[in-house]
Amino acid sequence: MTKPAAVPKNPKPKVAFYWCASCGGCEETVLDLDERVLDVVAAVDIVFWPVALDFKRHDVEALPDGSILAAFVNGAVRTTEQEEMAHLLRKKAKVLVALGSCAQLGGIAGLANLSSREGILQSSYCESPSTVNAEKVFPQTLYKENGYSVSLPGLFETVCSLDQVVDVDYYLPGCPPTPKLLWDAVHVLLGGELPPKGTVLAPDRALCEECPRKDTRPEKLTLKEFKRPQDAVIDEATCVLAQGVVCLGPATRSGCEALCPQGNMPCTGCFGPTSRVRDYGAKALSAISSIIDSNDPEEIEKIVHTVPDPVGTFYRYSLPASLLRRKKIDEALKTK
Amino acid sequence: MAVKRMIKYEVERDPQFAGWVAGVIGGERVRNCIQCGLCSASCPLSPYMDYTPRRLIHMAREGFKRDVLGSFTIWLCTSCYSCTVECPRRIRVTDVMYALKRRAIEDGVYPKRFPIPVLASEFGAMIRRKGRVTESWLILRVFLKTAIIRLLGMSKLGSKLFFSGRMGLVPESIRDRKQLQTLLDAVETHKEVAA
Amino acid sequence: MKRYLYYPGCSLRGTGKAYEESLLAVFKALDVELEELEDWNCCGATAYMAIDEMNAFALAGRNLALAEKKKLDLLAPCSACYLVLNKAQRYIKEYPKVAKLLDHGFKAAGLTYTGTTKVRHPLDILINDIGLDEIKARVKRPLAGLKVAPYYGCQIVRPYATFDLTYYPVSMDKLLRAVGAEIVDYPLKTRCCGGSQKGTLPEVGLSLIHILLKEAGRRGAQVVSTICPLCQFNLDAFQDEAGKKYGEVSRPVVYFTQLLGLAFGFSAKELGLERNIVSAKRVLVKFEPVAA
Amino acid sequence: MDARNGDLRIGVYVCHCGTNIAATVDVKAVAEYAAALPGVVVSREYKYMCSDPGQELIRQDIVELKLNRIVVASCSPLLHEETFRGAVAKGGLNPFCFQMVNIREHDSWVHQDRQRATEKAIALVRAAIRRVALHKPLEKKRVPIHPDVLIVGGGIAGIHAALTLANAGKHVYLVEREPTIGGNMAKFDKTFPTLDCAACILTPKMTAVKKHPNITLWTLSEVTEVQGYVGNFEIAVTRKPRYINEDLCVGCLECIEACVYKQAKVPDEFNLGLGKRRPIYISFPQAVPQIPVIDPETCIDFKTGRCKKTCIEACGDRHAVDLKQQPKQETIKVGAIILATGYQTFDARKVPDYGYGVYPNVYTAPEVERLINASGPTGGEVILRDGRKPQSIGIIHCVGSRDENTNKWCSRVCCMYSLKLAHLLKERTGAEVYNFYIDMRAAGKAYEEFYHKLLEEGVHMIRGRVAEVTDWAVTPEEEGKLVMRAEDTLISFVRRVPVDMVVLSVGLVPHEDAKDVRRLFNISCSSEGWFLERHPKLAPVNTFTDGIFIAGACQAPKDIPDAVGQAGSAAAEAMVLIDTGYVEMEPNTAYILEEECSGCKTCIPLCPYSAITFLADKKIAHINEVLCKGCGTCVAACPSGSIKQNLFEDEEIFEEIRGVLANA
Amino acid sequence: MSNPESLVAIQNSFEPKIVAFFCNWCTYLAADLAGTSRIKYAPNIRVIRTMCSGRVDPQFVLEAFARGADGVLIGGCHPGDCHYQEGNYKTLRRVRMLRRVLREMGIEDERFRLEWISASEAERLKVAVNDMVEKIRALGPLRLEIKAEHFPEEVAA
Repeated sequence: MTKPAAVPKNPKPKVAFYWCASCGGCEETVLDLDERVLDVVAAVDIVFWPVALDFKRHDVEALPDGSILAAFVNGAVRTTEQEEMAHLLRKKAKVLVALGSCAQLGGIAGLANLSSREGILQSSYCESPSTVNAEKVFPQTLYKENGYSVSLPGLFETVCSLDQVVDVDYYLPGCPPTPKLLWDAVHVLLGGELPPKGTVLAPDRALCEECPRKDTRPEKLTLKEFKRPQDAVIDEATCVLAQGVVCLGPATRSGCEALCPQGNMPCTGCFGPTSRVRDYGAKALSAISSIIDSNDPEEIEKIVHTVPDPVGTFYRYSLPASLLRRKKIDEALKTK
Repeated sequence: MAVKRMIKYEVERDPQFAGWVAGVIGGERVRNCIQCGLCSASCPLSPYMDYTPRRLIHMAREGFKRDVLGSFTIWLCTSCYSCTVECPRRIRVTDVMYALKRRAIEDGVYPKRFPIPVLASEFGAMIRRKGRVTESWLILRVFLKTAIIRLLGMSKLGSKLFFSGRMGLVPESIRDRKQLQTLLDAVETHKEVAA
Repeated sequence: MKRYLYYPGCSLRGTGKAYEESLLAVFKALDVELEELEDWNCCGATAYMAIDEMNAFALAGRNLALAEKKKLDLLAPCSACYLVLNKAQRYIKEYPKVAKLLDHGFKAAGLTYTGTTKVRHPLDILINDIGLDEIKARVKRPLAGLKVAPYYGCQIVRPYATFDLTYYPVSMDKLLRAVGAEIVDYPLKTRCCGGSQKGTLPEVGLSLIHILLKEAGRRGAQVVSTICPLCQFNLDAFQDEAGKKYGEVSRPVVYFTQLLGLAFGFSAKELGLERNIVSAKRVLVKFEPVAA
Repeated sequence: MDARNGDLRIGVYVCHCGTNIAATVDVKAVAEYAAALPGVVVSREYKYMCSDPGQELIRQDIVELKLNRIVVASCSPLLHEETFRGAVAKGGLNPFCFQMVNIREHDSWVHQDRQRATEKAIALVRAAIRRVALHKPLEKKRVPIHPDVLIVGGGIAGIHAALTLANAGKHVYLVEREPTIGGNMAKFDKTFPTLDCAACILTPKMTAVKKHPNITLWTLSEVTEVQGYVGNFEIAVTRKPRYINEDLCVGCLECIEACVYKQAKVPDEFNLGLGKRRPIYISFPQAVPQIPVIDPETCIDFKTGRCKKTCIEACGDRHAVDLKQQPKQETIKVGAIILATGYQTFDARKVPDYGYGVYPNVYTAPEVERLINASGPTGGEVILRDGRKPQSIGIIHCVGSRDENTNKWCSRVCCMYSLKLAHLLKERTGAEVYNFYIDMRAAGKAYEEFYHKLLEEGVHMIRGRVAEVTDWAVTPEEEGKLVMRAEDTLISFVRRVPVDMVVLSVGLVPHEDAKDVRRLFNISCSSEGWFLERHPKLAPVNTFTDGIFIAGACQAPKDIPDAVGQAGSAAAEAMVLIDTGYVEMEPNTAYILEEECSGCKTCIPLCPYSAITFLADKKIAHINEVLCKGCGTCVAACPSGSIKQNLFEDEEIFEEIRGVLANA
Repeated sequence: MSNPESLVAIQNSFEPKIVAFFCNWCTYLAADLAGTSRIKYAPNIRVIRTMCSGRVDPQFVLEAFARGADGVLIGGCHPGDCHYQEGNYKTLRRVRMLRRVLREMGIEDERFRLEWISASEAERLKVAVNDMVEKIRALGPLRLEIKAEHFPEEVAA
């Protein structure tokens, strides 16, 4: 039950943002605060934000340890550079916040754990249809010419969530987190009344709780077939899962206010599991396959196959944070 | 009347032989025998055997090697598989009989001029050479080796068979004799390696 | 059109010639194509097992391997062949040491065998693949009034066949009934004929032959129908001798395919009936086609 | 409170079980290993943990060392979990602060390598220590027991159990599917080894059942539905129409005489087809209830609707005959159930070598029982189907027994009943009697002596299994006879024995529908199909389903004394249950964290007992603790981890997994 | 480790660790029966008892693999025989889906088995366990645990 030390009110607290392996959507969340972003800027001193401000790494290095109130890091960790930056920000910040699914769970980038590093390089630099690379040149981590050397960060075999690399204090879930959650989080941090370490700063019930379609799910729902959203005409008012479309709302932490169902799409689980679940995908899989409407092994097998990509479906955002974390490496190599 | 010692002493038992019987293909269940005698009762040849199959199985699993291999019983088995099918303990009696025949030939304890082992070995030799069996030649060779007198008595039947076209005199053979011999030799070599 | 690989075995080229002739005729009449397994070798029969078990499996194995390449079921009409091929196939699966050893052999001989060859008996094919209705449809002169003792012998249903009952097979009964014959109750139908014992221990073989023929007669059979070349040979060739020793037992012994052939309208000559030692003419003449 | 807290005080006890465990597992090494694990205060090994001193050891340690968690590594929890929970409770600790480790059935008895068996024991103990740290005190719930008992099957076992319970003042429902109770025993003539008349000893008990105020007897009835649990079963019984109103019939049997069928023409089931009956009939003279039954399959009125209905006429004013009678459903509540559904005999047609169904003079033993029974189809005279009296008779033992091609087991009664039939047949016919047996099994009070008596009587005893029964002759003496061929293994000859009559001593097999009955009552069967007892020695009449007991040959082949003994035992067990007045339910129920449930309803269709409902006001799921049976299926399915299960919490199981895998 | 002989040695000394989840009413009892019948089988399984195979949360299976198990065996009552009527069908549904996930994650089918073993089928239990042990022995260790532990050292070349 250790809490990070309370934050002094004056002078203006320092805040940092960093971007690891991610799409950048989480940075958008900051901008999506609209005019409230001005309140944030007024309240804090942003000392590092590569996407928006021209601070360099050495500027951060120059800060005393622990001098940053909060560092918000989004994105998974998959290169040596990201790992170094995670360590650096950990050292300089009192509170390290994993911002968004990738930092929290590994995110979509984490699906790279289904391949090996070799496989990824091969496919990116040789096999992808738009690539011409007859000499099979691969990125080098170190390149020397005329006595100068240029280095590139190395690529890990396995994509990690942030907390697999450094100690993380809080998590802001979502792909991306909603502005409201971010706003609330900033308030909490500035307010000084800090929740227990490790808290996910979102409600701990599953999404159905706040889904407007909740009441339309029948009490005894069982399914003969699972559909993908593109293959179904989804009725706008009724429970998406009840229409046979795999919706992971029951397994997913709430807090997004059911944005996807509100947009007539199923929940794909970006907010990750509740605090009582260790492996999001396993639980989602368990719930979804439990309601298969058959006791016949062959029919079950058929129905199970109506989910064309179980790992991609159940672990879309959480493969690196799952119990297995990645595909067995030798197997991953074999398939390449 | 000559008196024969019937008692058996423990030294006459060959436990290794007992173990060997339980280890041959088809012999894995001999220890399951409950001595019900169904093998003997269902055997069409048991009326002529010196030891009934049931007795032989028990003698074998107890290791009375000399008596078992010297028995007439194993040579009377015609492989009709009645015992194997009927056995309430699923013992493959026929396979055990085969194994005992082989062991007897190996150990050289079979009745030398008795026609069955001769038939078997002549048969084997012919196949090794030609890949097929020409029945007329086989019978001729067996009789030549065992009972010339009887062969003469059979000449009437022989001629009947010949004239009805059932006795081919041209020896049959396969085309790829080399392949067959390579196959048999390879099995033979590895058998020795495995042993 | 149904196709099978045909494995005659040594006997159908020797004493059992009539079996082959009648079998080929019957299958042809039923539009079944038989392709002889190229360069087949002797199955090893029962004798070889007594000399060298592994080589016996190897002999059978070569045939199975040759057949597997053709991807057709292998028809083995001779009981001994049927049993030995089936047994080899089973034991290769059941005993890893057999499989391992044969693997060495197959490799050396440039053969491959994965265990898929199905060994079939004509009875099995006629009953299960072709069917009684089809057979009834081909009958030209039903064997009405002919009383037959169906004699299966030992090695067909024992111990590896699954197409009929082990204790009391009925497939041949059904076939012969389908072509109009009358089947007598014959509890000795799977009793051993003595196999090669007639040659080796005449008195033993003769008594077995005698009881089989005597009981067939006592139950009113005019003819004994067999499915095995060795059974046919024993019961036919030594009938005279058995009769002299244990009492008169005159009964023609024919192959079931010869009876089917007659019903389908083939002549005695086409079916090899003239090769019998004990002539079947007296009994069967009325079913023969009138000479053109 | 868990392993990460300082106040954890675990006691570990490793049992030798004499040499049962100690011979294969290094018990000392296991105890020493456990002693070094975090939280463990004391770790001991002891010869017999389940003994009084063993239990006392636990109690004392709890008191003196202030232990708050106990692990016992010994046998299967199915055997002694209750024992040790009791010992833990005696020490003043909640009995659920305890975990048992099975290092006997799952370890020492199934492995041979001492080192690896010890490693396994260590892993299992380590897992239990890690698990028990998370255990919470729990309370067992008490549920009152309904005092009535259902007995299924009205053979001698069911009858005896019913009378025992009824005499003790319990109300019993006895359900029998045949028209009369009595079962197989009612068909026997004499019983071995005393040769007293079966009817004389059975029929008084049958009548007592009918008369007993505490017994509700339903014949022609079958249980069709079983709901509930120990102490509170709800049973649906379907009563097939008898077409005679039982309340109105006085048992004068005049209707039978009046039937338009002057001659009995229908093969009589009770006499196994050896006799004939009319469409309206009574199974046998002493049938209970003494009420005729109409067989709609053969009654002319049912078939054509144009019968003169002379039966109704004969019944007159009593109006007991009711051709319009319909099946009736009864629903009852009972606290305990005794299954006494018995056996059937092996179908001799499955051994075609013996010619049953082919040769008319081959009989099964039950047929011969009827044949020699004074109230049987021939009035007790042994006459063959062809009218002859047999001069020689062969009896084949073990037909459908001791044979991997049919049934592996020894049917236990055939040796004795074969000897009994041999005696009776010899006595009635004076024939030469040959008994073909494999081994003589006469282990029972006065059984061996009975065998000796038979030997003295000059019955041939041939030790050998018969290969075949045929009608073909080798010698002139065999002509026209049935010839039995067997090896006389004591002489080592194969013998051919010609006889006039063959008796097949068929074995006992489970009822064809035993599997359906088992499913209906949710109990287990052995792989042979016999109902499975909870423990072969210590709980032979209990099943794994609490409140359901088994008696008689439905559990395994049994003779009459054993069936009666077991029936008494089952009755006593049922009585103990009822007189306790309540049952304690395992507290392993599932429960919902109300604050956490999102109301997704995933769990609701998964519960087979409808224990989960959706609370409309709170919009969350709710588990009815009384209906929950504790399977945990909903727990595994709950996608947000909001359903938990007492005794099987996620964390407890996770710790167990980590414990068995952690490197030593 | 490049020396093939040492690899062979490791392969031979490798003893698969198998975590087994047995339901209380069928497979756990079968294991008890194997004990009372003194049927011998490979000592590689560690049994965890659940009331029903339906209690086996897929998380348990993954946890076992992640913690170093080379195989996971789930034992339940035969279809139609579940003590809780239908729990085993739910197990079957989950297992079929989970198997596909495991496959994609490179975990061979032989390492994850669902067996229906009734209370009386001690022999079947023996066969299933021995067979599983042998098949996994042939595959070699899974070594997921090692991977997880050694992760931080795994850096790009």
